[in-house]
Amino acid sequence: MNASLNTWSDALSELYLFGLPIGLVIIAAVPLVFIALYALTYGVYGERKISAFMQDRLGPMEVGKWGILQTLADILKLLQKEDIVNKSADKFLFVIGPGVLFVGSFLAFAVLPFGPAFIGADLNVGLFYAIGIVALEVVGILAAGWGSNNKWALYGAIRSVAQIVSYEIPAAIAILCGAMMAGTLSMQQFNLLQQGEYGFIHFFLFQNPIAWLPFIIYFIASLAETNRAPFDIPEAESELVAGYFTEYTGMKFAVIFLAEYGSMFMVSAIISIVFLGGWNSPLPNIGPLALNDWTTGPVWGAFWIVMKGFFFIFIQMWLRWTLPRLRVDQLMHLCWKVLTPFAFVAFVLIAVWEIYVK
Amino acid sequence: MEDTQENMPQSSEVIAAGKVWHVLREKFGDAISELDENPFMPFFEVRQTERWREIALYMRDSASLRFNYMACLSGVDYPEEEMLGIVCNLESLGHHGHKIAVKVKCDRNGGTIPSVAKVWKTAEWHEREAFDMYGMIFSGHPDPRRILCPEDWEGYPLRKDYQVQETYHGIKVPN
Amino acid sequence: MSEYFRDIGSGITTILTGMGITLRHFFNAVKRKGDAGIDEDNYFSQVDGLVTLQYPREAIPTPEIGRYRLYNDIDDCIGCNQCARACPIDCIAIETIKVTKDDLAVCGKTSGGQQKRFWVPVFDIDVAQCMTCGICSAVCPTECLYHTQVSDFSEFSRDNLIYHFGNLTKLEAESKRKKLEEEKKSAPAPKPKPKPKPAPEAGSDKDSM
Amino acid sequence: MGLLDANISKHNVLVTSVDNVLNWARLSSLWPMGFGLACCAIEMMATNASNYDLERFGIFPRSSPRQSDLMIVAGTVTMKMAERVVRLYEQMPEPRYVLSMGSCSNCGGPYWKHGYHVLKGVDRIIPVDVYVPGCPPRPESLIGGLLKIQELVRMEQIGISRAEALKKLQEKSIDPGQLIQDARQGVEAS
Amino acid sequence: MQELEKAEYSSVRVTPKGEDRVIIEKDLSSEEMILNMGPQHPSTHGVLRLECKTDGEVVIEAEPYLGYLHRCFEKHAEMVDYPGVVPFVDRMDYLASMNNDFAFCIAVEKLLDIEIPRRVEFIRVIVSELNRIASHLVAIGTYAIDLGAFTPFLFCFRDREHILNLLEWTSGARMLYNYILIGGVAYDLPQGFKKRTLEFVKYFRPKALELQKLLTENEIFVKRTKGIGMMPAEVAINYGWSGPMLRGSGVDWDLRKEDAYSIYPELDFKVCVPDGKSSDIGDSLSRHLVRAMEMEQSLDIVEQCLEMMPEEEGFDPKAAIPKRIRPKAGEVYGRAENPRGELGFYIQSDGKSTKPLRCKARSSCFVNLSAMKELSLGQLIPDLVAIIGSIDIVLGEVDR
Repeated sequence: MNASLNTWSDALSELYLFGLPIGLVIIAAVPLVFIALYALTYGVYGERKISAFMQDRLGPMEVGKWGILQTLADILKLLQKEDIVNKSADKFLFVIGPGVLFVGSFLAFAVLPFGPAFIGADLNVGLFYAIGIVALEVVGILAAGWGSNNKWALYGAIRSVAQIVSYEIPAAIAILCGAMMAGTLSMQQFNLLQQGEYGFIHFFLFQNPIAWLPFIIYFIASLAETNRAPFDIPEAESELVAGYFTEYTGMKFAVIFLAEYGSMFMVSAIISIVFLGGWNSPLPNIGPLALNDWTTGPVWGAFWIVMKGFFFIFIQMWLRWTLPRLRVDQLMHLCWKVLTPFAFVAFVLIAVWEIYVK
Repeated sequence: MEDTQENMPQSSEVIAAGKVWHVLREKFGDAISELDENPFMPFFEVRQTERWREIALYMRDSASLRFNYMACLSGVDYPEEEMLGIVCNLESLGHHGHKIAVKVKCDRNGGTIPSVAKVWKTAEWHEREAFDMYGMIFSGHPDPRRILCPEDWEGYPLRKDYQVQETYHGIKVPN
Repeated sequence: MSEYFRDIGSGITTILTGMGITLRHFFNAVKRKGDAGIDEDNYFSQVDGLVTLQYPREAIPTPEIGRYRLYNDIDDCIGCNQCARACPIDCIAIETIKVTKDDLAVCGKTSGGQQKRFWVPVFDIDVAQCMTCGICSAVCPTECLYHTQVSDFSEFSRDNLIYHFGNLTKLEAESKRKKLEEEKKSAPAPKPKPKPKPAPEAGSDKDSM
Repeated sequence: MGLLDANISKHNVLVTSVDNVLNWARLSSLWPMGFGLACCAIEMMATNASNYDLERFGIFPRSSPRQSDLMIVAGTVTMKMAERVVRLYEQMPEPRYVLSMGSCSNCGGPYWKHGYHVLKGVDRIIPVDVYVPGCPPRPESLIGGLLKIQELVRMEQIGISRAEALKKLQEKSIDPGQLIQDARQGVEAS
Repeated sequence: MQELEKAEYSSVRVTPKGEDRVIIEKDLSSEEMILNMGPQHPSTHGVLRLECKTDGEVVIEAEPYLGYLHRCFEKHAEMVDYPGVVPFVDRMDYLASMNNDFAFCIAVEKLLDIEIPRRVEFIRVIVSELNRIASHLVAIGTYAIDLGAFTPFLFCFRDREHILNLLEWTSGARMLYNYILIGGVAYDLPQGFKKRTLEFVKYFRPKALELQKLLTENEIFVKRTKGIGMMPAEVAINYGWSGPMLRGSGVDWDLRKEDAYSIYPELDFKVCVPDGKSSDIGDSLSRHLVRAMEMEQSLDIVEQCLEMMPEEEGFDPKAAIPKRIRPKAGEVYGRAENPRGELGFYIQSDGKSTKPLRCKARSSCFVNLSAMKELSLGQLIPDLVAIIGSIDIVLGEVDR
C-alpha cells in the first residue's frame, strides 16, 4: 500500500530528460513553488488583510487590485535596500543568522506530505525530523541576536532561545501523544492511518476522547515556537524595538520575515497532519453522496493540507490581533507549570486509552 | 511684587491661610514675613532663607498643618531686587484642605536655597527645573543637575537678561 | 490550587471573549462607514464595519470653520497690520506704502466699501510656520485674512511655502514710494492716521511714518 | 549606487523599464520609522489608525531605523534631540527619504522666534524631501505628503540624482494635489 | 535637622504578590548592563529617555532623562501677550488641549476677575470633557500597544476620531484648538451639535464596553498589570501625584470636586476610585481602571451639560472677552483637572504689560513621572514598559 501510493513520486524521481534528473527537480519544485506563492504573497498579505478587517480598516489597497501585489513590492524593495553590517557586529554570525533561520524553517518542508504522492522524503522518523529541524531556528536566532551586537537584539535572542527550548517540551509530549495513537513517526503513515470513508471521524482528534488536550497544548506551544503573539516576546515591538532582528536591513530582514511565515505554516501543517488527517478529506461519505471519495486524490490532498494549514494560520493571526503579550516569567510559568503537567496527564490518559480501552 | 489690596470680603481660603500663618508665626517668629492676603493666592515669604527646610518639615509634619502636598514650585526672577526666588504652592490634601503659598528668595549671583526635595519628593524635579532655568543652587539636593536643557547648555534661559547662545554642538541656535 | 485552575479558567474564557469580538469585527468588514461629514444627519448611521476612508478618492468634508491654509484676499486688505501684530509667532510680514491722494481711486475700495489707504507691496505668509491658531483672522477688520479648509498642500521646497500676497511688484512699489515722498514734501502737515495706534513693539512695518 | 551611476548611460531603454519596476516596488512599500516627537506624532498615529489607514499604500511603521525607508520627522526637534535625529537618519539604509511633518520640523514653527531650545527646521541637520505644512497637519495632509514622496520616487532613475529627479518632476509638474482634486471630483460626479 | 525617614518609602518596592517578583539570586552573579531606552523607543510615548541599569531582565535602576521636547513654553509665555499664550498652552499637553486651555483661562480669569457667561461655562465643560474622553482613549490605546495588543489601540483611535470630528466642527481644528479663550470661547456650538453629541454618547457606550471586554478583562492584560508599579497613597501624595494616578492609589481627590470650578458643582458625577476587587489599589491596573471609569463619568457629564445648557438665540461667546487683556498686578495659581492630573498655572502680572511677567506651568505628567525612578526598582523590562504606560505621559507636557 505504501509503495503504491508513492508511485507518483517514484515515477517522477526516475524521470530523466536528456540525462538530467528533471523528476527530482519537479518533486522539489512543487513545495518550493507553493512556499514562494504562499510565503511571498499570501502569507504576509493575508495577515495584513485579516488584521485590517479585524481592526475595522481596509489594509493594503493601492498596490495592485486590493493590494495583492503588496508583498511582492515589499520584497522587491527590500532587495534594493542598502545592506548594512554593523562595524561592531560579529560579521560571520550576523550573516549566517538569517540563513540558518531560513534553512531551518524550510528544511522541514522536506518531509511534509502534500498529498498521497507528493512528499519530498518519506522518512520513517519524519515527525521527529520535522519538530527537530524546526528547532534549528534557535541557532539562527541566537546567531542573529548575538552577532548584531545590539542590546535589544541580544535580549530578543536570549528570550527567544529560552522560550523555544522550553516550549519544545510540552510540544514534543503533545506530539508524542499523537505518535502513540498512530504507532509510527512517518508523516505519510499518519495520513494513511487517518484515511477512511467517514472523513473527519477517522481523524485522531475524534478517535480519542482525550486527544483534544494534546491538540490544544501543541497548538499553544507551536505559537510560542514560532514567536507568535501572545508569545512574541522575542520581537516585542514595544519593549525590544524589533527584537533579534533590530539591526537587519534589506534582504536579510526579508529572509527573517519569510522564515517566520514559513515556520508558521510548518507548525500548522504538523498539527493538521498529526491530529486532523493531513491531506485526507474531512468530508464523509453519506449514503449515495460519496463526498469523501470525490474529494480524495493527489490534487485534493494538496488542497486539503494547505487549507488546514491556512485554517491554523488564520487562528494564529486571529489570536495575535486579539491578545496582549505575556511577560517573560509568565511565559515560563505557562510552559512549565501549566502546559507541561497537562501534557503529561494527556500522555498518560492517552496511553491508558490506547492500551486498555481501544 | 506689589501687593494689591482689595476691598472684598475675605474668602475662606484666605481665612484658612491666615490660621496657618498664625501657627507658623508662633513657631518661627520673624523668620517668616507677614501674610499677603491676596484673594487668589495668599502667601508669606521666608525671610531667613536658611531656615526654609526646617519650616517646610514643620509644615509637613505638624498635626495642625499637614501640608503633605506640594502643588507647584516655580522659580522666579526679580531683576530689580537682584534676587531669584521660588514660589511653593502647598496644600493639605485629605487632612485639612487649606492652601498657602511660600516664597523664598536668594541672591541673584550664586545664591543658595535649602532644598526641600526630601520633604516633598515633588520638589526634587521642580528644583532641578528651577536650577535649570534660573541658576539658583539648592543646597542639599540629592541630584543637582540640569533637567530640561542639555548638561552643556550655556546660561539660564528664563532669567530676564538671558542671551541665547549662537551655536550648540555646531548647530545654529537662533533663527 | 483553586486559584491555579481559576486562572486557567478565566484565561480561557476571557481569551475566547476577546476572540469573539475580533471575529465579529472580521465578519462586519463587509459593511463600511460612509464619508458623511459630522454635520450630516447620517454621520452615525453605520456604527459597525470598516471605517477607513480612502483619502485621495474619498474624504469627509472639513467643517466650514476649519482652520488650515491661511489665505489673504489682497483686494480687501487695507494694510492695517493688525494681523502681523496679533500673530504670536510673527509668520506674517507686511510692508505698506501710504496711498497718495491722487491714487486713492486707483487703490480702490474693499468689498465692504471701505477706502483703502495703503498699498501692500509685501504681504508674505510663511505657512510653514503658521500654527493655524486663528488669532490673525479674528482681528482682521475686513475679514480678508482667513483660514481655508484646504489642508493638503505639501511642497518639495521650503521656499514654496512662503506665500506672497502683495499687490504690487517691486518696481511699482518703488514708484509709489517715490510718489509718496513727493507728496509729503509738498504737504508737510501729516493727516491723522486712519487706523488704531500701533503698539510700541510693532515690528519692522513701515506704515508708522 | 555609485558604480551604476558611472557606468550606465542615461535614457537607456532597458534601464528605464527596470527602473520603473524597481521604483514601483519602492514607492509601494515605503516603510516609515515610527518616530514620534510631539503633537504631530499623534496625528501620524491617527493616520496609521483605522480611519485613514496608511497601510492602504503599503506604508506601515517599523520601529527599527534599519528597516525603514522613510523618516517622518513628526514634531519639534530640539537641540537635545537633534544629534539623535541625525544618528537615526544615519542608521537608515539607502535609499532613504525624509518627510518633515508639521510647522515645527519645517522651520521651528511656533517656536521660531523665542524657542531657544528648538531647532529651527530639521533641514538644518538632515536633507528633507517633502515639507508638509500644518500644525499639526491633518491626516489628509500627511497622506498628501506621502504621495509626493511617491511621486519623487517614481521620478528617480539609476544614474540621476535626487536633485535632478526633483527638477524633472517640476518640469513634468505632476501635481498630486491636482490629481487628488480630479479624483475627488470624479467620485463626486459619479 | 531631622532627615526624612527612608523607611516610609521602602513600601514602594513591596508588591503584595511576592511570588511573581523575580528574586535576583546572588550566587548567580551576572554583569550589570546599561540599557538606553529611548529617546526613540516605541514604548516611551515620545522622546523620554530612560537609562536602565539591568541585570538580565531585571531593571536595577532606571533614571529618566527629560528635555528632548523642551519647547520653552515658559519663555514664550513671557514673550507673547495673554491671548497669544493660549495656542502655546494647547501644544503643551497636545492630547488634551481643551483642558489645558481651560486651566490657563481659569488662572488668567482669576487674575482679571471677570464674569463668564453661563453658556460659555457649559460649552467649556462639554468640550473639555469630550477631550478628556479622547485623551483617555489615547492613553488606553497606547497602553494596549505597550502590552502588545494592537487591536484595542486602533479601536480607541477609531472612536477618538469621532470626538475629533465633533471638536473640529465646534472649533475648526482637529487637535490643537485654541478654542477656549480668556473670557469666552471662540465660537458658539454649531447647529445640531447637541443631537450629534448625544448620538456619539449612544454610540460610544457599547464601544467602551467592548473595549473593556477585549482589553481590561483579558486575563493576560490583568496578569501583566495587576500588582505592577505599586504606589501607596501616602507616597503618591508626597510625590505630588494627581488625577487618575492619585485616584488609582485610592485617594478620593478630584479638582473638579475639590476646587469646584466652573459649573462642576452643579453636575452629578462621581470621583472614580478603584474598588480594590479587580485590582490591587495603587497598581497599574487601578490606574487603567480609573481612566476607563472616568470616560463613563465624562459621558454622563456631557449628557447632563447638554440637558442643562441654556439655549440663547444669537449668543455671542466672545462678549465677555476684554478688549485688551492687561491684568492688574498680582500673582495667581490657577488649576484645573486635566486628564493626567492637576494642571496648574502660576502667573505673575506686573499690571503694566499685556504679557505675563512669569508663567509657570505645573504639569501633571512632569510630577507623575518623577516617581518613575522609584517605581522601576527591581522590575522586569516588560513591567517597566507597563509602568510607563500606566503613568500615561505626554512628553509635551513633561518638558514643556
